[in-house]
Amino acid sequence: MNARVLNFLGLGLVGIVGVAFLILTPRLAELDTVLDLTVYMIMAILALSLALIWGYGGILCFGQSAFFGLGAYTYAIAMFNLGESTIPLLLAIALPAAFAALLGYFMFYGRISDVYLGVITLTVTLILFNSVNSTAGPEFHIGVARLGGFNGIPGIPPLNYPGNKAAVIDLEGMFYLSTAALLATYFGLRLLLASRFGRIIVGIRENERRAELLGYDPRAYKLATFTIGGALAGFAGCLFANWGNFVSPTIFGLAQSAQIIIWVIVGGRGTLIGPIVGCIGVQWLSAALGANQPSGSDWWARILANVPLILGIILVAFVLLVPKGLVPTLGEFGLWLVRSRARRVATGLKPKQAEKG
Amino acid sequence: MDLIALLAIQVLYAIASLALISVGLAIIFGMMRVINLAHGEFLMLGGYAAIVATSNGINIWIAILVVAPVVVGIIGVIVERTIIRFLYGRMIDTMLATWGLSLFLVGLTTAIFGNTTVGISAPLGSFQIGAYRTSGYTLFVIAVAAVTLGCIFATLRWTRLGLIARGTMQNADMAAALGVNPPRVYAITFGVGAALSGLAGAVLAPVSGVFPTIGVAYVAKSFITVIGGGAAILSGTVSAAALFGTINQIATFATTPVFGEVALLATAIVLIRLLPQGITGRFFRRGL
Amino acid sequence: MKLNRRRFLQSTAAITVAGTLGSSAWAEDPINVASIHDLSGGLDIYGKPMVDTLTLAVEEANAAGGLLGRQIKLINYDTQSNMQLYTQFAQQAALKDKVAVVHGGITSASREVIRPVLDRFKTLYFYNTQYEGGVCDRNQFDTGVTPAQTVEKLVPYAMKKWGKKVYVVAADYNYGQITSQWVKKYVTENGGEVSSIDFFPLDVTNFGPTISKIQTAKPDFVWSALVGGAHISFYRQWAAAGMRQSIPMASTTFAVGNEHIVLSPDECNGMLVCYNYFQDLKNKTNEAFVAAFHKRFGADYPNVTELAMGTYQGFRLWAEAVKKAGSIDRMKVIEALETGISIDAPSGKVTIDPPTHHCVLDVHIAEVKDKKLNVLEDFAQQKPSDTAAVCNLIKNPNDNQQYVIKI
Amino acid sequence: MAAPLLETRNLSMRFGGVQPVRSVNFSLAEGELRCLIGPNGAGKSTFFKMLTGQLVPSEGQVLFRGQDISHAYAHQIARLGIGIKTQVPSVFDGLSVRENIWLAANRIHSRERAGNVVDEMLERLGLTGVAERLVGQLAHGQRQWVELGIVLSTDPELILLDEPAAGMTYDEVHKTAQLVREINRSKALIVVEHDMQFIRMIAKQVTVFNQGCVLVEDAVENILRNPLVRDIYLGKQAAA
Repeated sequence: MNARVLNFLGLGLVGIVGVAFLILTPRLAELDTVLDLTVYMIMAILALSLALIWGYGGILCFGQSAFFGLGAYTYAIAMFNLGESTIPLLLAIALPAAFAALLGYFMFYGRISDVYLGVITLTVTLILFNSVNSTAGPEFHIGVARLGGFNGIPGIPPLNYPGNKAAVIDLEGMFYLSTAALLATYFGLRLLLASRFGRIIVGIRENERRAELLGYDPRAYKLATFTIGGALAGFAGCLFANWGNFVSPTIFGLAQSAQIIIWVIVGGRGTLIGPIVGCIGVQWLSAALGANQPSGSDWWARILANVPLILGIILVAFVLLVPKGLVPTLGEFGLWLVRSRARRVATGLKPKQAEKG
Repeated sequence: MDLIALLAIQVLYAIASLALISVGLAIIFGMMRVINLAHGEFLMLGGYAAIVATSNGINIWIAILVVAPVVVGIIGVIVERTIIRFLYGRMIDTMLATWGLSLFLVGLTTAIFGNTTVGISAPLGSFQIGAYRTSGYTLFVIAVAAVTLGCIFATLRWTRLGLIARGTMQNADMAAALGVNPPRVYAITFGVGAALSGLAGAVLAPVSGVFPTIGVAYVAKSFITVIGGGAAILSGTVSAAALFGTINQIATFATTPVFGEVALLATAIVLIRLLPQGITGRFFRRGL
Repeated sequence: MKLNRRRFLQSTAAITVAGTLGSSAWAEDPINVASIHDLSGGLDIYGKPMVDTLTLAVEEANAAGGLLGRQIKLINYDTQSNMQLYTQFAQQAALKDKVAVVHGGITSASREVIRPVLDRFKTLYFYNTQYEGGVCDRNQFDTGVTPAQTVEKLVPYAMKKWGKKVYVVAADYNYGQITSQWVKKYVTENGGEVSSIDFFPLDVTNFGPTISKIQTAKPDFVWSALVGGAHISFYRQWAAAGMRQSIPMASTTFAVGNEHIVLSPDECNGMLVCYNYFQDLKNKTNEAFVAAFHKRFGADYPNVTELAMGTYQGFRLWAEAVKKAGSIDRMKVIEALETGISIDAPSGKVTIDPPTHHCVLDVHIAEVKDKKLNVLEDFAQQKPSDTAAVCNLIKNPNDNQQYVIKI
Repeated sequence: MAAPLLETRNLSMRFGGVQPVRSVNFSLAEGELRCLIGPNGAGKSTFFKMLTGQLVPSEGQVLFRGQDISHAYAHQIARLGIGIKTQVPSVFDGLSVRENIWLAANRIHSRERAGNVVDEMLERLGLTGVAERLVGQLAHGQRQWVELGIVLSTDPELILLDEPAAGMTYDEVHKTAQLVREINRSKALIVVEHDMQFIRMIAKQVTVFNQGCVLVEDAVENILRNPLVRDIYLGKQAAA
């Protein structure tokens, strides 16, 4: 019971904070901050997609960037060919989902698990990277859209209000859209996880064999989870292509897929709010470190402004010291505080009772 | 005809280099079930070690064959003691930690050596095959690979460490049963794995040069090779390297490097799908 | 406690003093100038020297009393070879730092990411890298050389020296693709033939099969448009295969990443290159510049690259225009630049070509010799004729795109 | 006599050289309770694995209600109505006791129904007190109960119990025996067990496995008298 109450409180809190953030930010913050936040929101959706399939589905996917990139490219290509964003948006969700379903079928019905899953997904995203990266020549185009190889596709037309080409969504619009999308994704996933389906996939993560012996078919459930994750990642990719109006093959690269995993680890596997926090935190950090580079050759300044170095230390530190991730650990700490508080109160009461007695 | 010969050498070279860059990772994975994502950086450090040594007037052969492995081996032991040992049995966490380590090493080397590519020019000139010339160093790389794998085989087959190693590969508790303390075995194993990676990096330095981010180019390939090969260190690495190397090189020659790469990766996927335990998980199970 | 307070008082005093000094010294707050380059990740080989020369240029300007009596503040962003950060930092520079101009972008990809952002937020943009040409945008100025300025000169020179059959190896992206097309054009125009063009993604390090292919093709010389750290291994493997003696090589990308210093002499001696700037150019301005640069960044600094000089000259041109306009207002500066401003730069006279916003500048052909680049021949004041063929911003100032020039 | 509920026809399992189960012909009637005994490595657990689809037999068939299930997937067999409690309790350690049971009940009951079923089951197994605890934190005995609860909640026709009394205190053993008998009123069971007292408490018919074959099959009292069994089995135990 108590847990449930806390749970609802938590949900409510997230809701309120989220909406407040959505409404207030553009009024209070500078435009460039709003723009940065927009991309963080978008990436947070990507983080959630992995949070679902890894944190809850127990599927270690090293190639989440594959679906992200597919979404972005699909949107870009469809947009150049169609010019009206409704269908491209839908395609950018459907195609990665379909691809995920295909790949998932290939893997789960082939009984491939843990590390091997990791390798296959990683390999897939590398294949995409290599292939797309070598499409610089003019002969590579889909409809009117040049694939552009290493340079990628610049100047992607932004989303417009469904049906009306002219009514393009502006920068603030993008912020509202992304933030709303993130909130929707978050609560959507909460619902999903509270449903039969959600509890079952968690069960399968906990003990696949047992779930099987109870009559659940793990392959089907994993496939479904993986597909949903792919769709979400694709959606994030579409928004990303909108935010920067460009997409390039690095979106499929090792660095990108690795980054997603860091977000989830830092934030906390098996939570939803964690990966969001991790994602925003890590991105903000690497942006902050990248800005204001020391324009000199001072060794120590260089070390401190050395982004990979800092990120590396953070990652190692987290795995060693905060293996559960930020949010769960803080949660436990909070509970501990409450408990010890309660204990103190209880012990404080005793003597009084003694006097009474 | 002589083109065939040349191609043959290049295929051999591809296999050799793939085996070289993978074997360190394979040992660590095969014996400790640890996937070391800083592997690429170990190779990179090997390269730097060799280059720094030569630029300080040490003979190039000593730099490549002795200095590099020793230096990286020591680094490996330090890493094992300070990070890996806290994470045994937590495969995923180890991957993440080592991957953080790789970022760290990249950052550090950049800060120390700067970003410009450095390298040593390949010794041993070149030789003629019919109408073609090719680098003598290619043959050297092949030789080193052969010798290295030979040594590993000998060690596993005939030495006590090898016995323990095979024991640990069969089941992890066995080492303990053999009355050795696993921590030491693990530290040594990791050191040896790192040393071999250092050697590989140094050997390849004259061919591909060295820069802080070169590890990325290696790690995915060796990762895939090792998993494709399966648990058995030698037979696994060799068979996978042979398969991937051949396909990669021939595809490259027939078309472009990109398709070579893609062909390699595609093969890997099919392989893992068909043999989820890797080649050696299916065939020569008792292999080393 | 007491001691602490005393400390505190002292420090605050110090601060106020400094403050008053500061405020009294400069009537207005500094002019912000943004640098957006890759200082880590795969492309930092190019980014680092660019930022260093830019730093020097800014410091020189400040030492000379700044611009319009205001100091210049260089805001330095590291994009970590990550496209997303290019967008973010361009936005920050434009909206948060309210910079007067952005100098940055290395690959064409990064430029095409920055360009629309700076257009949207009305911030002047200098792209200082040698590139494939064709960008036509009134908000952007390009101080790097384009194929028509270098390739056109180097191709006939090399063909006269070595022969008519050329084999092209190029990096597989816009620059490599387009440059190799220009090479093909000029080779055929000079009555030669291109036996094959091979493209390589930027992370390829194994060139064995290609080298065999080249041997089967037996060209008179190889044209390299390879780019980046990984591709250096081509020259190594080429030399190791003993090809350097038998088949010579020409390039308009070699040495931009200091390849000629990284490689040993017997791996690249005799190679021909063609650029706007070489550190050993013999002229007063350049000698002064090199001296100043070494004073600032150490005499052991490997080499001031083409791109680094492009950046230096880019800043100088902008500064000149600001002086002329007497303001840092974007349109005023653009108009000043469009009067065809020119400076006496280390590479010689550099002039803005108003219709294209590219530069008219000297180019030189040099030969690699023992880690140095020895200039063999000079070509004064080359026009960006390729871009000029498609772009005229004076006639149609609202044009805004990168043309793919019909070859 | 009615058609058997479960039947195996010369069922065999082979791993490379070893053959833990050799052409076993076994038959179980509706509602029967059968005990399976035999020394370690006699092939009992392998036998169970083949019945539940965790292993695919190398030869022979498994018939459940006359239907050949020897190549069916584990989850399909479970849906046909065979439940198993494994030797080492296999439960969802990361979830609460309630969630564990719910996951089982949920498969056959509607959402609202499942809730009640769970409560009843918790009540029946005396787990109500620890309903919200994580199973991972429970003592071995309790984990055994939880797994039993999971199996029962899927309401199978046939229940396989692999050493249900292992590592239990004397009265826990009693409780288990009671429960088994109670279950047997409505369901058929096959119980693998070493504990002879436990077997006396529950069994009528006993099948003795040895080296992968059925050695004898007889009423419990005869089995206990059978000298052969004593040698290969009790003898070993006594020695051990």
